[in-house]
Amino acid sequence: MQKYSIFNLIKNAFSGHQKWDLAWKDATPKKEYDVVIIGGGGHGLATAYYLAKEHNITNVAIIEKGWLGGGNMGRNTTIIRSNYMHDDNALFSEFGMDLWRKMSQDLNYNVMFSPRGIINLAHSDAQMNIFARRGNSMRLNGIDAVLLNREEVKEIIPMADFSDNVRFPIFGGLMQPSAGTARHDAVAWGYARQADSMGVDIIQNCEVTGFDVVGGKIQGVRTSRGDIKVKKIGLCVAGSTNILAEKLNMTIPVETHLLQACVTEPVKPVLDSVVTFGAGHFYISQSDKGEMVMGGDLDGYNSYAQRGNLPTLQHVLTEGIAMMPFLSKLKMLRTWGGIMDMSMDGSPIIDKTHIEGLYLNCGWCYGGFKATPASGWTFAHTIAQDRVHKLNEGYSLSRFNTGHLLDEKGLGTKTWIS
Amino acid sequence: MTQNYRLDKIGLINRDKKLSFKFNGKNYFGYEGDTLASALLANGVHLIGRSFKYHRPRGFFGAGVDEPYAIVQLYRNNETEPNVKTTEQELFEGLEATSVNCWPSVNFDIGAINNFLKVFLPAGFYYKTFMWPKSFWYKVYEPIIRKAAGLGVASTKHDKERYEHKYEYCDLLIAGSGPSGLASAYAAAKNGARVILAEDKPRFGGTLLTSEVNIGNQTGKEWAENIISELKEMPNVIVKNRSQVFGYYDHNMLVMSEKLSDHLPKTKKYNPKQRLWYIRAKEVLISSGSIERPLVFGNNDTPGVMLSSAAKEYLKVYGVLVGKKPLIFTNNDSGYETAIEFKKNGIEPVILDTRKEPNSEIIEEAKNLGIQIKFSYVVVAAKGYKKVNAAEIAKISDNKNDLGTLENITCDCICVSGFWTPTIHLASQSGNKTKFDKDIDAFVPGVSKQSETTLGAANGTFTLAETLKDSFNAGYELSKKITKNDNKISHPTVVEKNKTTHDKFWCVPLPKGKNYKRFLDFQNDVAVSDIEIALKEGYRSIEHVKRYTTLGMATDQGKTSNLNGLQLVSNIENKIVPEVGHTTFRPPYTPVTIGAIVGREVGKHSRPTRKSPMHSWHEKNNAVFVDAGVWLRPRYYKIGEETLFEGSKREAKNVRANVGVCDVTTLGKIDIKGPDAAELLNRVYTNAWLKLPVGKARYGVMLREDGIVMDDGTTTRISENHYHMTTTTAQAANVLSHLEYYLQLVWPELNVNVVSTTEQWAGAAIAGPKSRNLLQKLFPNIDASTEGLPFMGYIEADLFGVHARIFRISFSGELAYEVNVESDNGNFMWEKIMEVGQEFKIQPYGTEALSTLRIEMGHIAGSELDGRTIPYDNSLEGLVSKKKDFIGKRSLDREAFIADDRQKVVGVVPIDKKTSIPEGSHLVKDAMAPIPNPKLGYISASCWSVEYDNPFSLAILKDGKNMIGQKLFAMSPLKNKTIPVEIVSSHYVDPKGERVRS
Amino acid sequence: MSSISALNATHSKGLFGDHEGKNDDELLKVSELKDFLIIQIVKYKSSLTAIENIKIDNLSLKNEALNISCNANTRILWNGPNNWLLISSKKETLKEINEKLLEADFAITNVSHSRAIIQIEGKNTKEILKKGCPFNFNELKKDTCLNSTYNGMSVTIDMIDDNPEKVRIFTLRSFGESFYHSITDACLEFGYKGI
Amino acid sequence: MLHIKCPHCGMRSQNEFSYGGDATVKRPELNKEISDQDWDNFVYYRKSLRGKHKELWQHISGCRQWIKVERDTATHEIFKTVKAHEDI
Repeated sequence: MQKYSIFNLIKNAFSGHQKWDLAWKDATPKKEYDVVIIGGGGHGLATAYYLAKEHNITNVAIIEKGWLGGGNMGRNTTIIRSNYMHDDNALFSEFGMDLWRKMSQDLNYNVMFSPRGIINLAHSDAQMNIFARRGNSMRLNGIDAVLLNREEVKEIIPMADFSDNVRFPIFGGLMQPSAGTARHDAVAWGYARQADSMGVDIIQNCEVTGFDVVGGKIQGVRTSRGDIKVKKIGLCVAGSTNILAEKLNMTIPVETHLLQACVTEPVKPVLDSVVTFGAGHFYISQSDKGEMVMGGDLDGYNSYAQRGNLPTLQHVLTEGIAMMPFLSKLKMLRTWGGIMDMSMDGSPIIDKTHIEGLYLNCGWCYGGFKATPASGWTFAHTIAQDRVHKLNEGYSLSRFNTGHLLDEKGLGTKTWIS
Repeated sequence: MTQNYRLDKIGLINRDKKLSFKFNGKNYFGYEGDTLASALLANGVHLIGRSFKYHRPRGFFGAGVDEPYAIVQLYRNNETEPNVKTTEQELFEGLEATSVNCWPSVNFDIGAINNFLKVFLPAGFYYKTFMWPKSFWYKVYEPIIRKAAGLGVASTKHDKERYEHKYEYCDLLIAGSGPSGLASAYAAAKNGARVILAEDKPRFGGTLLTSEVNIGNQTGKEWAENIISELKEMPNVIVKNRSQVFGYYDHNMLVMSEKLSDHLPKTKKYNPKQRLWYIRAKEVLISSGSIERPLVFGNNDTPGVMLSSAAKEYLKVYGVLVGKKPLIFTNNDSGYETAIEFKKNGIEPVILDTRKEPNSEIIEEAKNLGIQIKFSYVVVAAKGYKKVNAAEIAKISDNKNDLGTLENITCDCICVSGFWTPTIHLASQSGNKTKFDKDIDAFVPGVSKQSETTLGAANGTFTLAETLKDSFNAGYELSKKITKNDNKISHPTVVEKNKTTHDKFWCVPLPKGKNYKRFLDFQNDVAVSDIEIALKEGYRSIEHVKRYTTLGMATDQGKTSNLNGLQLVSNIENKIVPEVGHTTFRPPYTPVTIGAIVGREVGKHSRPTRKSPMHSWHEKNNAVFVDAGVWLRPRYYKIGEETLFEGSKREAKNVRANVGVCDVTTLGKIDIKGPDAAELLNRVYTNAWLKLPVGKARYGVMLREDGIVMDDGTTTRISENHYHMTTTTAQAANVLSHLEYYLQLVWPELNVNVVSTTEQWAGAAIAGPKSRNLLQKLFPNIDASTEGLPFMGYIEADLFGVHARIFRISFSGELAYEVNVESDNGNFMWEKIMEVGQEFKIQPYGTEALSTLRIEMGHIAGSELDGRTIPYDNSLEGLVSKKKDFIGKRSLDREAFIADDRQKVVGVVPIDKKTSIPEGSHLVKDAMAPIPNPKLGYISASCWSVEYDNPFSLAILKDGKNMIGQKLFAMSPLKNKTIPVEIVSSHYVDPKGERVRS
Repeated sequence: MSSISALNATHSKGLFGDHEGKNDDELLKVSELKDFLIIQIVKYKSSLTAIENIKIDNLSLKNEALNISCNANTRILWNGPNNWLLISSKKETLKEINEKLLEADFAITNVSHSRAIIQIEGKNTKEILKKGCPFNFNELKKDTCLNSTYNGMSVTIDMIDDNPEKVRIFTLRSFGESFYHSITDACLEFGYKGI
Repeated sequence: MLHIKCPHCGMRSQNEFSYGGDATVKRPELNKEISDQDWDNFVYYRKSLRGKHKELWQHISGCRQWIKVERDTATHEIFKTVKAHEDI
């Protein structure tokens, strides 16, 4: 594989950039694979990459209904963090942070990981205490966290509302300085390019139509481009998990909901950190291009529409202006929606299933993007070894029966109801 | 002062009103009715800014919403706004604007060095480099890239403007006031329909303002004016200019932004700057017209290259010449219209037509006027850096692959017309499955998903006669369907010149040995070569192409570039355009000010505030307030320079020593009536309710179905079938919905009515050893003894002539009562309590003292009921009935819930009895253990025990019931604290609860 | 005086907003209404009583959306299925209700103190409603009512008159100040008179 | 913004309603023995499919009635709304 570097870029410039290789090949399905990953999103691509890299399993196909990276991978707000309270979430995400830090070099693809820090704003002493609980837990887990007072927040984000004309004054905030953002498309492309180079078949425009399950064991998968024999299938289709589960006669503790996001027109750098509003649902960062990238709450009812309604955005932006009044004069350029796998406790599932050879990766709620490398890594492990890794033990399917729930927000089974 | 490029006799501007303005510090003038673009062009200014990536000079390309790059930083009324389209910004007196994305100036821009490096900066270059050394990306490279990116500068001042919303309903919403909009609006309005006609420009009429047509013996412009003035007079019609319908949402809800003040030097006091309309329409007629497509050739981004229709608009609407030596480059008849206008105004244009031998009335006219026309000719490249000064042209072969000898032609502008792209954005947003129309090389609306119809040019209909016929019909038919009226008006006759077919040609091949950049997306510098690279590297899906190259992702969202991009991809990939498909159209059609989307809910009013009837009293008495949900509650009543700690300690102490009064109005209150009320409570709460006597209150805990505690509170039996439930402040609304859910859906057989009475009653808790004495004085006629009013007793009484409810309940753990009166009397009650309480040394206390009191008593509250705890965690076993079923019971016997080492609420005291333990600290066995250090529990609430005068905390601790007496460490790494602590019972004060019963 | 109404500290009299050079009849009139008897009447699911036979202050209970039965003193607003909100300036009406509506059939709840009430009068009244409430007011006639939301606050809107337009808006008492701001802020553009 | 026909009040905008999830879930009867799996299914497991979805909404700023709505989760088209006690 051609290496990406400044030297190669210059070299190629002299041949008019005509000699670049394909980043990945458009494969046609073979008759049989060792492992088939369903879903060519970030998690699926990462899983295939780590299967090849860590477990030396390369007779792998990724089957994607549309174009790779086209689901939530291509429609998130690119935030990467590990500021979790529950140990299972925290240790999993922090493992992921390490993978993020070396991803560009590992993949030889600049994914523009930018550890610019995330600040969760608090608007009362009670909220400061809740953040302290989380921040202390993070620190005891070896994750960086700083509790900022009002003055310290003001120094980092002076454009937030520190005036008297404010409904929810800023008391302070919890910051994870090593959190940040990355270029989401690049992550998908980078994984695809490396997986492809190690022999993984990336098959786009191929829809799964059914499964062959005999005697409780996976035998194959049926697709719009033919049947494929396979013993192990990794289901990695956040947003469509329920649709595929139905083909397997399974019901999963996940509902499908719509989350919208939007960007403003690009402006010169003004906001260096990722910031979330504590008195509601709103988060913001500024992309390298200068666009303010913003998101918030779900549309609030089950949806597969990939398009949202304006009142939700109105509500989200109301909170945005309440937090940073200067946003009022900027213009909203583009809006989009992604369909989320909302699990019943707000945490994901990476586990084996009752069907032998069928592995499940779903329920990422709002947090799928940042989990990409850790999810791929642990899922690859789970598939390759046929057992969960310690890192994803907490993400079991059985927790909904045993009561070992991972409810970060304390909202229970209705996290997705606004 | 003269304007070199302004004509005297033509245009719709008001020449009686001169307006002065500044651009990049230089003074200019224009006229009322100008846009900033037209005024600058009138002054011969073509250099407006620099492109995003290569910092190439940028001028004007369009004349309206499609403008890809003529954007500026606008200064208005001491405020500034980035990225304002000069083609949309109307001129006003004193307007100031500067270029964006260039430094130090638009004329000399350092960033233009990128233009020389462009061979090294193809699509996706940043993915391939900036990776070494590792830390350099975010320390060195990214900051540089970030600084270079971004267009204008955001002002970080608070926005002082008003923005408002309006919800409106109509039969027909018509988006666009060109010929089809006017005709359909008129036909529908005449047929009695409620019509809203929206036009994004200041002037109505669309293309009728610039085309040479005749409708019913009037010029197009006169006809439009007459129709508009008639529509404006009709009571069933709302006509709005400066109003852009930008989003088509579900259930025929459309959203429109109306700019009321952007064209004025300053917004009139009390008026909104913009108004956002949420319009629910029974039917939608989309008459949004079409946008002219560019032709792609070398250096086609040079200032002076612009759309031929824009040149015509500048001429006819603003009386402005975009050049005096124009070159018209066209593949269809539209270019001829522009050429003819130039010629009529004394300018000699040259037409290059890609077609071989086209013939039509318009071409004939151009020939007859003596205009020089070169058929089968193309512009190969524009010459000039900051402004076009010549063009390299050549003859092109019939198969359009080969160029003849390159020739040079002098010109000062190149007006391009690559035919028309219907504006299908709204139709597509509504869910319409668009289809590719081969005849016009563009997508047009297909099958409608919602009640929407697209007309005229937006539907690919480019003749006026057909457009008017369709539109009159649609207006009539749709209105008839809704109003059932049958007033049909006849179509006017139309005179227009016939046109012939366009040439399926959009991109000029590169001549041998030349490496001109041929741009598709002008703002983002995406050239033909970039798309080629993307495809070569395997980024084949149109979405991949878009993301890899940023095609169509600039502030114009690809209005002029997307279709040409698709053409290119389909050519290279050997697919037909419909197979390539277009990227998704999403709202907004054009960028919308966030302030307008938000409306009036800003600043202090970003969310409502709830206040108790005693709020004014608290304010007058130096209460420091705290947000409790959206309620405001007194946190403490500040005396002198007291801190929160000092004040709340004083208040809490006074409760323990004397008596205090606390405003508890915010607690949720639900009035429950009906023969099955007791049964409902019995199912909702974990404890038994069937035998509660009248006149008695009981504490209850309710769960969610997953077994987690949802809320707690007391409920009192007022009479046989009448209960008064209290909830926490935070959960009040949820609990009411929860009860309604079970009553209406799950147990409809229960005859119970629930209604919130939170606001009906003002509540005051009086607590402390002297509270009985106070109560007796307040209510001399009752028996306040423990026999007369026992713990958890309830009576009604008269408070100086005001009806009151008295509950003997306690949250503070002291002897306490809660008095409720109807809200109008709340302040009266409060003042009486304070007045009569003087002799008992009463003091009001806030939530902080309340919190201290409950913590040291071990009463659980929100910080222990955090949505993750079950009753057992909170030592509420005694309240969980074994005998009966209730909501959530079945979940309580899950493995994790009954584990032996399940967490439990405990008390925590620092060993030194001095160091306060910060809330949110975690309990660990070994403070020096390596990371990750296992956490056994966390501090949920801390206080300074006023009873024992030392710190005390509550914690939720793993295996809590076996940990009493153990020594652990409370760690708060955030605050750099490690505090040795001892675990004690959570009931720190009065563990037997004797005081409340005293 | 012991009694303090919901908007006592909030409502101010005088001319506000863009009122200069406008006639009195061009201005909106904003006032606080108080001292009403407000009773929620709900018929139990199990009750077999025929509401047709019941008259309160000579008014009947009609089970029909948007419906109001009214006379000069009392207005009975449809509030939901078998659910009404009775608003009366005659306090004695409560006695009549308690006599005529049996406890076994009806849940009667006094909520007189739980609402803040603003009356708006003037030709732009519907414009004010449209600035915050998503309901279609174009065809809403005199003597109809509805529950909805205004800038995120739940409201009951009672159309008292349509020429000139006059409405009473009820919201929960604790929201009174925010709601009053929301309404009067919407009036600024037209100019209003606090009375 | 959705436009939902409240079977009691008529066509109303979505902002008057709050969402209540899957309407096909039946709470197990009180005091009735059921298996762990059936209980967990009731609490946590939902089909949540693409297409027609029967769901609950409460007309919270209207008549406060819970209603049942049949809606397409892909297009948001509403086919039918009924009262709480009616089958959908």
